[in-house]
Amino acid sequence: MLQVETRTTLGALQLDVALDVAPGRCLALAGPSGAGKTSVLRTVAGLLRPEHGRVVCDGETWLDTDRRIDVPAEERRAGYVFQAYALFPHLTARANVAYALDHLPRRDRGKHADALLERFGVAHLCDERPRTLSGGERQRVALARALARRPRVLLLDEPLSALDTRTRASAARELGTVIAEAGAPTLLVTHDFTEAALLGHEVGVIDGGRVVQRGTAAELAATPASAFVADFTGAVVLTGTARPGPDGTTLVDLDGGGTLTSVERAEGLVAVSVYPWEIALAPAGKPDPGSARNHLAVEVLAVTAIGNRVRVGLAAPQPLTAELTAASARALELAPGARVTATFKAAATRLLVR
Amino acid sequence: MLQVETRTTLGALQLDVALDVAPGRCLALAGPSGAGKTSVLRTVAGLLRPEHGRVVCDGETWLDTDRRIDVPAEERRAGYVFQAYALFPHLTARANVAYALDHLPRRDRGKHADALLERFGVAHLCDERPRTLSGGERQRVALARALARRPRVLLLDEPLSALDTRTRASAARELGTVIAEAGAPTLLVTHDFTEAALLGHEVGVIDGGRVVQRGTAAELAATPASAFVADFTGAVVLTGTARPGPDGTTLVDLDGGGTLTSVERAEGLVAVSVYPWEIALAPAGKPDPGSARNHLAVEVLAVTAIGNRVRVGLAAPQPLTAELTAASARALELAPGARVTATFKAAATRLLVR
Amino acid sequence: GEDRGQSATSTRQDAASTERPTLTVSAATSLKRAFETYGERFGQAKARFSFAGSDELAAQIRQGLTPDVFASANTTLPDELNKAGLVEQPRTFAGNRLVLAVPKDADTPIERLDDLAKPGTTIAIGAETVPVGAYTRKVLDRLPRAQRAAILKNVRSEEPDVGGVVGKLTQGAVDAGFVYTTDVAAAGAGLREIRLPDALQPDVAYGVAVVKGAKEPEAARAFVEGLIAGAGQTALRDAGFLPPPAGG
Amino acid sequence: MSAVATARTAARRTWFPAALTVALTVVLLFLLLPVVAIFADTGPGDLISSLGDPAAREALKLSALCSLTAIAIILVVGTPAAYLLATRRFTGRAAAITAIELPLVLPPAVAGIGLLASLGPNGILGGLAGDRLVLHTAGVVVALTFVAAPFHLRQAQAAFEALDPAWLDASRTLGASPARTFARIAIPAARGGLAAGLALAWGRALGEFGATLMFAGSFRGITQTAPLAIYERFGTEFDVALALGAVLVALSGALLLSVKLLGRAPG
Amino acid sequence: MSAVATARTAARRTWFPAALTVALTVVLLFLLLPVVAIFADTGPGDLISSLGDPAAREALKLSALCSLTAIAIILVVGTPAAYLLATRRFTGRAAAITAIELPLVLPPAVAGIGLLASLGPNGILGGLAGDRLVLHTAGVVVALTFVAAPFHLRQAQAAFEALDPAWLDASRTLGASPARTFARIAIPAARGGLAAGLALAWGRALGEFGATLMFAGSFRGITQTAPLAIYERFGTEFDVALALGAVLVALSGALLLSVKLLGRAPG
Ligand SMILES: Nc1ncnc2c1ncn2[C@@H]1O[C@H](COP(=O)(O)OP(=O)(O)OP(=O)(O)O)[C@@H](O)[C@H]1O
Ligand SMILES: Nc1ncnc2c1ncn2[C@@H]1O[C@H](COP(=O)(O)OP(=O)(O)OP(=O)(O)O)[C@@H](O)[C@H]1O
Ligand SMILES: [Mg+2]
Ligand SMILES: [Mg+2]
Repeated sequence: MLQVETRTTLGALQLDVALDVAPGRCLALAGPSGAGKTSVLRTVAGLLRPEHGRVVCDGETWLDTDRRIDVPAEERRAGYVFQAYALFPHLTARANVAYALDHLPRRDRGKHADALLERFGVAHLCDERPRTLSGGERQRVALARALARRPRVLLLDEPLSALDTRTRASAARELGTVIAEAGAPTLLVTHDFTEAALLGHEVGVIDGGRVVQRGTAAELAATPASAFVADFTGAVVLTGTARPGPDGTTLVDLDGGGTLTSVERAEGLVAVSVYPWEIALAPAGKPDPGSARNHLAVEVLAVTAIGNRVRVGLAAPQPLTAELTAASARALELAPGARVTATFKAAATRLLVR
Repeated sequence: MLQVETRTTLGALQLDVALDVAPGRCLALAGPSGAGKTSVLRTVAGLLRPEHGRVVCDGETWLDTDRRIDVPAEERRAGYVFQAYALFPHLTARANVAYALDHLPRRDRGKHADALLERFGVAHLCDERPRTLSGGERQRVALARALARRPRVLLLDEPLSALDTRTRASAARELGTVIAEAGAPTLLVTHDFTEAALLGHEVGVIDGGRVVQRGTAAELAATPASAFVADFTGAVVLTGTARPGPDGTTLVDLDGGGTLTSVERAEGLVAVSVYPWEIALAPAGKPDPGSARNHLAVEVLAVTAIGNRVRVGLAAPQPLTAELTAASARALELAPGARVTATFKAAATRLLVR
Repeated sequence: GEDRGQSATSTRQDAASTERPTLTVSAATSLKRAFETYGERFGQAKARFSFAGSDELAAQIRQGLTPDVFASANTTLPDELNKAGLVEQPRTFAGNRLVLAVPKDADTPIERLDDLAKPGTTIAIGAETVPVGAYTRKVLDRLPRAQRAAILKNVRSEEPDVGGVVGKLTQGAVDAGFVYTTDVAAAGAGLREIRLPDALQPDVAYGVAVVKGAKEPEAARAFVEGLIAGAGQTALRDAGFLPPPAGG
Repeated sequence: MSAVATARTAARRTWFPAALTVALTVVLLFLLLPVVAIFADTGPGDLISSLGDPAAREALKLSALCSLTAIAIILVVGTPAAYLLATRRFTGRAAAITAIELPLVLPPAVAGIGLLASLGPNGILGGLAGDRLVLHTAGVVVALTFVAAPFHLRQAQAAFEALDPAWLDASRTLGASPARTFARIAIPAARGGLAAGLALAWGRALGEFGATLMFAGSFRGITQTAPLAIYERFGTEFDVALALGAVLVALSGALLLSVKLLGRAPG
Repeated sequence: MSAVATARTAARRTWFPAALTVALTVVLLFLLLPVVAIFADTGPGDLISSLGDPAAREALKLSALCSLTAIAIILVVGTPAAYLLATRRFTGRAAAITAIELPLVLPPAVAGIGLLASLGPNGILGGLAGDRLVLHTAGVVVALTFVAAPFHLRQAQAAFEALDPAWLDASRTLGASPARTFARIAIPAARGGLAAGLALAWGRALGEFGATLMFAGSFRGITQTAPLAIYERFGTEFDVALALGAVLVALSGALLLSVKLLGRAPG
C-alpha cells in the first residue's frame, strides 16, 4: 500500500495531490504537460521535498513534513523509470544495472545484472553503451535497472513516449506483465489517455496540480467530470449556452450557431460532450426518422479510414468528429466538402457547466 | 508539383527515397525513429545535400547533383515547421514571424506579422517570448512563421508530437485546414499512424531509409506489404512457420505453440497479421459454431474499456489483442486470468513471409 | 635591420624637421628618478623612457628593437651588445654603491655584515646573471671563505632584478638584502641601509651606448654627453649616484 | 532506531554536502584573501595619491584604451572564428583548438619574445609590420590581443556549440543568408556566453604585463599600461604600486560582475 | 540567369563562408606565429645545451613537480567546489563565480604581493603559515594553485552544468548516496570537460612567472621554476633561455592535445 499526500508550490503551479495505490495495482496519472505528474513521482522517490506532505509505503513512513521525517532517496527503494530513461552514458547496459546492486558482493553483481537483462530479452546487448541502443532497448535496460533492487514501489514516467509506434505496442504489452509481476504499488505517468487506459487499473486525470477525476478508464469515458476530462478521453466537446427546453429537457445554443437538446439539466455557459461513435450521419436535408433529437447541418472536412471504421471530421461550424463503419461511409459517398446532417440522441450528450 | 529523389549515406543509414506530391495534396511520411523521415525534409529544404539527388518544385530545379545545381536554402521558399518548432528564443512571437518578412519594407513587417498571428488566433501573444508560450501556442506561431513567405512547399516535422492530447486533437483539425488552404505540396513527418491517416491524403511508410509502402491509410491497413507495416497500422502480428494445409489452405505453426489456418499461400517463416476487431472471443472449451476456422486457447491479460468498445489483451502464448463491444465483453465476464478461446476467420489473416 | 632602420630614420627626420624630435631611451629601472629629472631638462629632444631590467632591455635590442639610447646598470651588457654590433662604443656614466638593506622594523636586528652569517637569517640577493647579483658575489668573494659559506647558506632567493630584492625586503619576506644605495633612498621609509666596508665595496659602473640604427643619432649622442658631464650627471648625483669609478 | 544509530546515520547522510560546502568555502577564501589583503594594505590615502600621480592616471587611461581596442579586435575577428570552430566539423579541428590554447601556457616574457621574433623588426614578418608595432601603442594592442584572445575564443566556441542547430536551420529556411543568420540569430542567442568570454578576455588584457613589456616596452603615456606602471613602482614607490593594483582589481571586478548580470538579463 | 548575374549571386553566396575561413586563418596564424618563431629562433644545438644545463633541468623538474602538486590540489578541492556551484542554486552564486574569476585579472606580480600580504610573514594570516611558504617550494605550489585554479573551476562548473540532472536523480533512486553519485556518475560523465579544465590550468601553472617570483622568490632547485630560469638567462644566455621556452611550450602543447584526445575517447 502506497499513500501519498503533497501540498506545495512549484513555480507557477500549486501542487495539491492525495492518492493511494494498493500493492500489485497500477494507478495511471494522465494529464497535460505541466500538470504536475512528474512532480508527484519525484515526491514519492524523495527527489522533490514538498512544503507539506506525507509518503507512506507498506506502513513505513518515507516522508512526513509535520514529523520532520524525510528518508533520503537512496534509502527509499523506489524503482523509478525516468522520462528519457536516464541511462548512465558512460556505463554499459550491464554496468548500468549492476550499479543498482551495490548491496551484493562485487563478484555477484555482473551475474545478477545479466540475469535481469536476460529477463527483458536484451542480454545480448549487455556490453553496449546507451548511445548505441534503440529506444525500445533503452526502455528494457531502464526497466531491468529499476527492478534490480526489488523496489517497494514502481514509478514510471512516460515509459512509452520515447518509443515509436512500432515498438510501443509490444513494449506496452510487456510493461503490463512487468507491473503485474512486480507486485508493488505502481504509479505510471502519461499524457496519453489510451496509454493510461491500457496500462493502468485505474486512471487519475491530473490538471493544474490537482487530481480532477479518478476511476477506471471506462468510468472516466462514460461520465467525465469536466469538459477537460471529456476532451481528454476522446469525446467531442461543443461549447454553448443552456436554457430550459420543453418537458424537462435542456436546449443548448451552440457558439457559432446551431441548437442541441440534452436530457441533462443545466443553465448558462456549458460544454456539451458526445462520443464520436454516438454520432450518425445522414444525407443533408433528410435526417433518418428516429428517436434521435439532435440534427446538425455539417460540412465534411476529412474522411479517414482506419481498419473497418471511418473517422469523419466535420465543421458544425464547431469542429466535431463522427465514427462510422466503413460500409455506411461508402453508402453515404462521404467526401471533403460534402454537406450532411449529424444526428445523435439527446441522451448521448453530457452537459458540463463551464 | 514537388518531385524528390535522394540517394545518400547518413551514418549507418542508406537513404534512398523517390516521391512526388501534387499541389494541395499532403503526403504523410510515417516510420520509426531513425528511418530517415527528417532527412527527406532537410533535403527538400536544402539543409542536407545528398550524394545523389534531384528536387524539383513547380518545374523549378532546386537540386540536381548531376547538373551541379544546388539552390541555397534561403532561396528555396520552403515553409518548414521543425520538430520542436525552433522558435528563436530571443525574439518575441511577432519578431519571430517578422524575421521571415525581410523582403517587405521594414515598417510593413510588424503589421503583416500581426495579421498572420491573428489568423492563427495568437495575436494577443505577439509580444511574448517562446519560453513563456505553451506547446500549442508555439505550434501556431511556428506555422504562422513558416507560412509568412507564401512557401512553394510545406514541410511539417512531427508538428503534433510536442503537444499533449488535450491540445493535439484541436491542433490536428486546424492543421488540416491550413494544409488545405496553403495549396502547396505538403510533406508531413510523423511516427504515429493515426496522425498520418488523419492529416495525410496519402501515407508513405518509410523504414530504414526506404519507402516500404505508399497509399491511402485504408489501403495500408487493408493490405500491408510487410509485417512492419501491419504492426505499424495497428494489426496484431503473430510469427510462425507455414506449411501447406488441406484444400489449398496454409497451416501456420505459431512460435510458442498453437496452429492457424490461412487462405493465403506461403511457406517457411511467416508473420500472420490480423486486426483486433476481426478477433471474437468465446468461453473456453465451447467455440461458437461458425465459419471461423481459427480457434486459439488464450489467457486474458488485461481488459480495457474505451467508450463503448473494449480492448482485451491476450496471451496466446504470443501476445494478441481483441476488440469487442462493451456488451459482449460483459456477457463473457472477461477478467484478467480468465481462459477463453480466440476465434477468427482464415480469410481475416494475412501471411507475410519473413 | 640596419638599412631598414636607416630608411625609417630618413622618414622620421622629415617629420622631425617640423617639430621637436622624440628620443627613446631604454634604461635600467634603478635609473628611473635620475633620468626622469634629466629628461625634463634635456633640451635637444623630447625624451621617452622605458624602464625595465637591464637584461630584458638587452634582450629586446637583440631581437632588433632600436631605441636610441641603452643605459644599463652594468657595463657588461653594453659591451656584449657592442661586440654583437648592435650598439656603438659604450661609455660608463655613473657609479653606485652596493649596500646591505634591512627593513626598518625588523625583529631580528642586523647591524653589520657579520650578522648575515647568523644561522636563521634570511637573505635575498640578485641572481648572478643580473648586475646587482654579480656585484654582490664580488663582495662575498672578498670575505673569508667560512663567513662567505655561512652567508650563502642563508640566501633564500636570487632575484632576477633589484626590484625583486627590494620587494622581498619591504614585505618582510627576508631579513636583509644587497641593493644599491639609490634603491634604499627610493624605497623611502621602509628600508634602512648598512654601508659596506670600503675594502669590500665593488666598483658599480653604469654603461650607456647609442644604439646602431637609432632614429635620432645626434640627439642620442648629445643625451649621452649630458649624462657624462652635464644636466644628466647632476641629476644622477642628486639621486645619490656616484661618479663613474676610475677605470670602471 | 537507537539515538546513537540515528546520530550515526544522520552523520553518514550529511558529511558529503558539508564536504562540498567546505571545499567551496576554502576555494573562495583562498582566492579572495590575497585580493582583500591588497586592499587592506593600501590606505585610502595611497589610493588617492596613486590616482593623483599623473603617470598612474595616464597608465590607467592607456590600459583602458588598449584593452578596449584589443577586445574590439578579438570580438570582430575572434567571434566568427569561434563560430566556424563551433558549427563546422573539419580535420585538424582538435589541433586548431589546441593552437588557440597554446598562448595560455607561454610564460609572458617568452610570449613577448615570440611576438618580437615574429612581428619585430627582425621578425619573420618583420618587413610586414616594420617598426610600427614595437615600442608603439599599437604594439601594446597586439600583445594584449595575443594573450587575451584565447579566453574569448574558447568561451565563444562553447556558447555557439550550445545553440540549438535547428535555430540556424530555421533561419535559413526563412530566407536568411548564413551571414544574416550569424548576425541576427547566433550572436544574440549566444549573447550571455559571448559576454562572459569578453569579460574574461578583458580582465586578462587589463592584467597583462610580461608580454607587453617585452614587445612594446614601457614608455610612459605610449606603452606603459597600468600593470607596467605598477611594476615600475615596485622598487621605488611600493605603496603607490599596491594602491594602483587595488584600483585595477576593483575596476576589473566590477567589470566582470556587471557584464555577467548584463549577459543574464533577457536582451 | 546571365553569366554576370550568376557570378554575382555566386559571390553573394560564398563571401560569408570565405570570411569565416579567413577569420579563423588569421586567428590561427596570429596565435601560432610567435610560438613558431620561438622554435625558429632556437637551433637544435641550443635545445641540447639548454637541457644540458643542470640548472635548467632542475628548473624543469621543479616546474613539473610543483605544477603537478598544484593540479592535484586543484583537482581534489576545486572539483567538488565546482560541483556545488553547478548543481545548487544559492544567493551570492554569481558573486562567488566572479570571485573565482578575479585572480585571472590580477597582474601576476600584484597577485604575488597579494599572496605575500595575506600568507607572508607579515600577512593577515602570517602567523598561520609562518615562514613555511615564502621562499619555499610550498610557496611555489601556493602561487601556482592561485593563478591556475580559476581555469579548472570555471571549466569544471560548465562541464557539470552540462550533465543531465536526471542521471544524478537516477543514481539516487538506485541506492547511491550523493557522494557515490558524485564519484561514480558525475565525474566520469563529465570526464571530457574536467580533463580540458585541468589541461588549461596545468598549462597556465607551467607558464606562471610573476606571482611565483614575488611570493616564493627564485632559488635554484627550491623555488626556481622553468619560467624563472628562462627569465634569469635573458641577460646572459639569451639563446638557452629561448630554447628552454621552446621546450616548455612543446611539453605543454603536447600535454593539451593528448588530454583533449584522451578526454574524447570513450572511457
Ligand atoms: N523544482 C521545481 N521548482 C520550480 N518549479 C518546478 C519544479 N519542478 C517542477 N516545476 C514546475 O512544476 C510544473 C509541473 O512540472 P511537472 O514536470 O511535474 O509537469 P508534468 O506533468 O510532468 O509535465 P510533462 O508532462 O511536460 O512532463 C512545471 O511548470 C514545472 O516548471
Ligand atoms: N548529417 C548527418 N550525418 C550523419 N548521419 C545523419 C545525418 N543526419 C541524420 N543522420 C542519421 O540518419 C538517421 C536518420 O535520421 P532522421 O533524423 O532522418 O531520422 P527520423 O526518421 O527523422 O527519426 P526521428 O523520428 O527520431 O526524427 C539517423 O540515424 C541519424 O543519426
Ligand atoms: Mg513529466
Ligand atoms: Mg525526425
